Amino acid sequence: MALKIKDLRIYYQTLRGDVKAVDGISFQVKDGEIMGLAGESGCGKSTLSNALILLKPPMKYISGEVFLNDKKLPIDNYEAMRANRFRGVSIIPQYAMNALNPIRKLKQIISDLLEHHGESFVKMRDMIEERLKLVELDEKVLDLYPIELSGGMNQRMVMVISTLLNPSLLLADEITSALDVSSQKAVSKMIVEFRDRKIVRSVIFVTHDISILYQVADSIMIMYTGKQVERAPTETIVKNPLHPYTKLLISSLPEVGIKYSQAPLKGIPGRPPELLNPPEGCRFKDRCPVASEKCDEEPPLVEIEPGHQVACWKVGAIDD
Amino acid sequence: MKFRKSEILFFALRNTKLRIGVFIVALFAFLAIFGPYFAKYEPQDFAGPGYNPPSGEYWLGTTTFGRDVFSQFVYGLRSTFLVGFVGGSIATFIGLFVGFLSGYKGGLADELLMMFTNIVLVIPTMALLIILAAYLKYRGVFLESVFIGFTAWPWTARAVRSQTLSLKTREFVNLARITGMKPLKIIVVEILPNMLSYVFMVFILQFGGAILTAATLDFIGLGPTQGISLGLMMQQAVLWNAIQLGMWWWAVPPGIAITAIVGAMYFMNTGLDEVFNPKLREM
Amino acid sequence: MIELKDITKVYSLGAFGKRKLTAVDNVSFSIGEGKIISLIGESGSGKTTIGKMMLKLIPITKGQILFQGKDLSLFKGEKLKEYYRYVQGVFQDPFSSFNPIFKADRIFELVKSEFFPELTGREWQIHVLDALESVGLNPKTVLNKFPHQLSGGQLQRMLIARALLLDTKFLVADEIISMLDASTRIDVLNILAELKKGGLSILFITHDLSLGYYISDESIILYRGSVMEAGKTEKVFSTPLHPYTRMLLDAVPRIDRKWTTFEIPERKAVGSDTIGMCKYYDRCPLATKECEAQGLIKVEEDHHVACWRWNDV
Amino acid sequence: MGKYLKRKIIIYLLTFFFAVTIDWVIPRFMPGDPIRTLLSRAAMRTEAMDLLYNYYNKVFSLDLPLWKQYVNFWVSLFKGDLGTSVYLFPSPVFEVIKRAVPYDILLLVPAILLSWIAGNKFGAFAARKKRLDNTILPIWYVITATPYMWLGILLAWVFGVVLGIFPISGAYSFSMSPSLSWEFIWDYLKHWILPFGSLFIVQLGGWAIGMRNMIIYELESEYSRYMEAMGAPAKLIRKYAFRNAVLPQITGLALQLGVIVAGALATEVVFSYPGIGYLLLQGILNGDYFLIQGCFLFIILGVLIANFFIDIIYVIVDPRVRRGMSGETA
Repeated sequence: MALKIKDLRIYYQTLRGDVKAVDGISFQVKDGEIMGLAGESGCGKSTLSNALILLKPPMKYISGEVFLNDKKLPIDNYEAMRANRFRGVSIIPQYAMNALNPIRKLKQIISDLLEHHGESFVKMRDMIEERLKLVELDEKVLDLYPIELSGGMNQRMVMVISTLLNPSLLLADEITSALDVSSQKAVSKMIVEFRDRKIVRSVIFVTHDISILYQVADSIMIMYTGKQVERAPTETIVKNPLHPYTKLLISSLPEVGIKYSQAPLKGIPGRPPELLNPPEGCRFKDRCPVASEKCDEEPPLVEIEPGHQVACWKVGAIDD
Repeated sequence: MKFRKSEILFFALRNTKLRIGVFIVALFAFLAIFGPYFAKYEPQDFAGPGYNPPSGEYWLGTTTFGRDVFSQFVYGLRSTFLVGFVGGSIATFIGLFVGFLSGYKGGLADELLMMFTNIVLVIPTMALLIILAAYLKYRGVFLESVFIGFTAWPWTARAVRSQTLSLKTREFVNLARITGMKPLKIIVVEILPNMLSYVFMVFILQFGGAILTAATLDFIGLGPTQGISLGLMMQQAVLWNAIQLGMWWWAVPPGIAITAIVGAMYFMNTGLDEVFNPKLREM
Repeated sequence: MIELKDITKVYSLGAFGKRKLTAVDNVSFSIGEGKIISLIGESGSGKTTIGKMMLKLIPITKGQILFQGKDLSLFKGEKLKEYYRYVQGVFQDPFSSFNPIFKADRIFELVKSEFFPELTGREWQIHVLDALESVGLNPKTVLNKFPHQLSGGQLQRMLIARALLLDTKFLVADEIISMLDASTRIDVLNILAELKKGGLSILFITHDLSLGYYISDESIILYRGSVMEAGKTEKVFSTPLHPYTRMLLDAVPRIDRKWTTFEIPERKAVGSDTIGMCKYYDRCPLATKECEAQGLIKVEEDHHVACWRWNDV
Repeated sequence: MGKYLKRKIIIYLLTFFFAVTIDWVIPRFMPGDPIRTLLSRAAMRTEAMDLLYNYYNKVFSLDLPLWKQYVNFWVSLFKGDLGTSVYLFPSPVFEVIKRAVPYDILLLVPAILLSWIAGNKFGAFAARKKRLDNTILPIWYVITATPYMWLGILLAWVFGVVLGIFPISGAYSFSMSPSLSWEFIWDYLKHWILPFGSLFIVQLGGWAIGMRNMIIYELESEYSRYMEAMGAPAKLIRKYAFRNAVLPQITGLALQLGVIVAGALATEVVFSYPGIGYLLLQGILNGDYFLIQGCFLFIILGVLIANFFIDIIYVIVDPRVRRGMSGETA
């Protein structure tokens, strides 16, 4: 099992108190698996992925354990975590287009980053050039400054750098959000290729876009206000979702072939609750069409069938 | 984020740097306003024997010519605050005007204004003031402040311009335009309110800068021909060898006042920066 | 209603505008009453530039825009204000559309003070409540709040409501749902579709083909400033004729069909501006030496394509 | 890069032109007869007065058409003819200033460069720890708020009068004359150290604050965060941030030159140091217009040349400018 997380809680410290951004999350990612992590903005998906590599204030570790390749990952210990970053866990951040110091040559940046993990740019040069080809960059870019590359090229450069040490877990944080369809496809292809070539062992692909996940992910976990509501293989989540939230979310997605004049879609009414003082019980109950008193109690995450977990008292209660 | 205004007030009251800065400035402002009422002599009066160290009669001693240093000091403080306020206001205002115009209009107007700004920026302010001051027969503190204001604006213009450029790309400016609002109104109603905190900080820096410039100007003999100022006091002290004669009470207090006021201003500025900019706040 | 005639936009970059960049290249189309037209393209296709030119936010380099038969360049000063009485826009970023230091409902106040200074507060209040109702907002939840207290979806709806306060006949909707959460975006789209029934014409700018399909009557596919394909939405989507349109359609992530291949023609940072050649030349799998720049060819009623080999496909 | 420098050079030429024009315009367009104004303020003996009146008349040549006066002004400027000093009559102003300039250069260049370097190092160091930062920051603020001349006065009083270690007046002892002997150099250095010290210390505070603010900003940046996520040690991240933070400090140096020069003028006055500042004070006290004018032009020229050097350095260290990506504008 590449990644195993048990009851992880990460809060954000603010003046008015702790925002419970990740509130008791447990899941596993298998070797060779691309897990999609989806949810609306503010659901905690980015906090979760960032906490796995760089947990620092205002993020606060509350509880939980993380195991990578059956070894405990000291995410709450900034210094002990250092050796695990890059080699164990790596990230393609949301801000990848600005992640490289604009006034350092790319080869300088790479060589500095590698050096502190006991590797050498010169020795790895062949491999780096090979990886550059994989993301369709010319090897000449190594002699350029990040400012001389476009945003998209910078992002691909970061994809190469982040995976140079063949990390066990790669976190891809909203990497397709700012792109148009053709670039989305190109970037998705690269992630799948990283996995297929065993450059990375497993991937957590964070996005709000379920239709991208349908293309690339093996399984999908849906988060809502700091909690996981459903986790299942991709086909199941998209074709047979069980949680009311997942159902509504999927059914609100427009596709080519659906027109308003023929079949108008519906969104989910209301807004997610504030995470400063989330309501007791199920956090979706206020927006849920099938909520009842039972939902004032927090629904446990139940395994309905192998690999399919849902946190809802009413599983199966609404019909399509 | 919900309680934005009260949050800023909360941080403002809690910020130590801001509190210390305001306290020091207020202390000297108090002295400048009420000090002259306590002074027993006019600043240029011959109050008594010269070379007197501080005593109950002459709180800060007397000069070589027997003038009362305390009287000079409190009246000088007034000039200092006047220079800071007038010079700082003028520089801030011109800087804002040029910066907004240049940033909002863009194009050729921007090119020309920035070229002019850069020219004024490179010419040492002091050199310009030297030439101007050398030809004026009578100079008062007020006129000096105006000169300082007219030469100190370029960095503000540049800073305001770049802020305007970034605000201009925000959609609410476009929204104001398709509401049929005129450029000047958009600047005043939409852009300026967003920069009030910044403008306030600029004013504080210009205030302090004007005080320092005036002190230097006075010191090299280009200060007011009438009236007294802290810079003039220092100039007199040096000219009449106060240092060699060990008359520290003459040479030291004016410098302490300037350093404390300007330093406190800078301190306030950093404090405000922390209040307005959440990234810099101490948790 | 509104018509674009050979619109070109050239940006001047660098010091004293020495570098030129053609963002929009000879684009013509028109939008009839009560129609929604989708303007679809990748980033850098010039779609936003066209929207901004129609709102007179940036000047046109060449060509003409006619609104109800009148040349847009004639609208100046008070006349321009009259133009904005009928032509309005909603932009991509809801949070940036509101001045963060004022309450969100100030956008309504500004409309009143600029266009309806004669109305009393109470009369105006009725208008505002009406407008909010037609975009499905509860006045209690959105009035008297700061922008950061509202969601992106609520803000975008308020902006649509703002346009309704005027006698808006034509609305430019520039990527208005791309920054919204999946659960709320569809509701905003539905509002646009409802307003269209009331006679509003809309230019719907998007890079998301499925959204374009969902809502629009006609679609225009834009690539690097030029129209590649245009026509009735159903025709463009069901029988795409331009290789570029087909590539885009294949790249759309769908939840009913997986990508058959991950391959995609690479996009160069700077396209081959070989003079006189088709703009899609360097990425096109079917390109031949004869692929010169091509005007729109009418293939059938309501379907035009800028590719001379459309029939070979 | 060529474009960047070309643009700068145009600005500098325009600036010089502008400055010289101001220098020409002001006496002519001030109310009253400029020559009378000047003479009335020149403190001197009557026999010199007549001589001077004729001289001024010739130089100002107010009877010529304005454009001709203006052209003549430029012509004599290019000949190095800056007029004759009243205060040191009848030495040509050019000669007087030429004698003063070396003292300025030897005082200013080390003070500016060393304080810049030290300020950047200290500033970056202090920003490392919140506690350290909070204790040191107030000190920087007090230092940078100090008027140059007042620090000079304090240093002179403490080291010159109270402790009596250093001389507090002139560039060398009266008994000496400039030569390249060890004895002279030692004497020179003893006179040099206090003016240098006051210039060095005041500037140090400003640079340290500037670096502190910039490096804190850089350490918050996204590239720093990415390096952190990749497990880079704090030392490397700081090294990267420092390099980025230094760039605006270089620009800042160019912007500050004018203020520094003003401070240097005042400092020279405190220590009766025979540089341009001291000359200027004498010129002002004695109503020596040509001397003032000459000092003005020299100061501007010096600042422009220094600005140009800084620009060249900037082009070398910032790839954005070097590779023709805008970066710093104008």
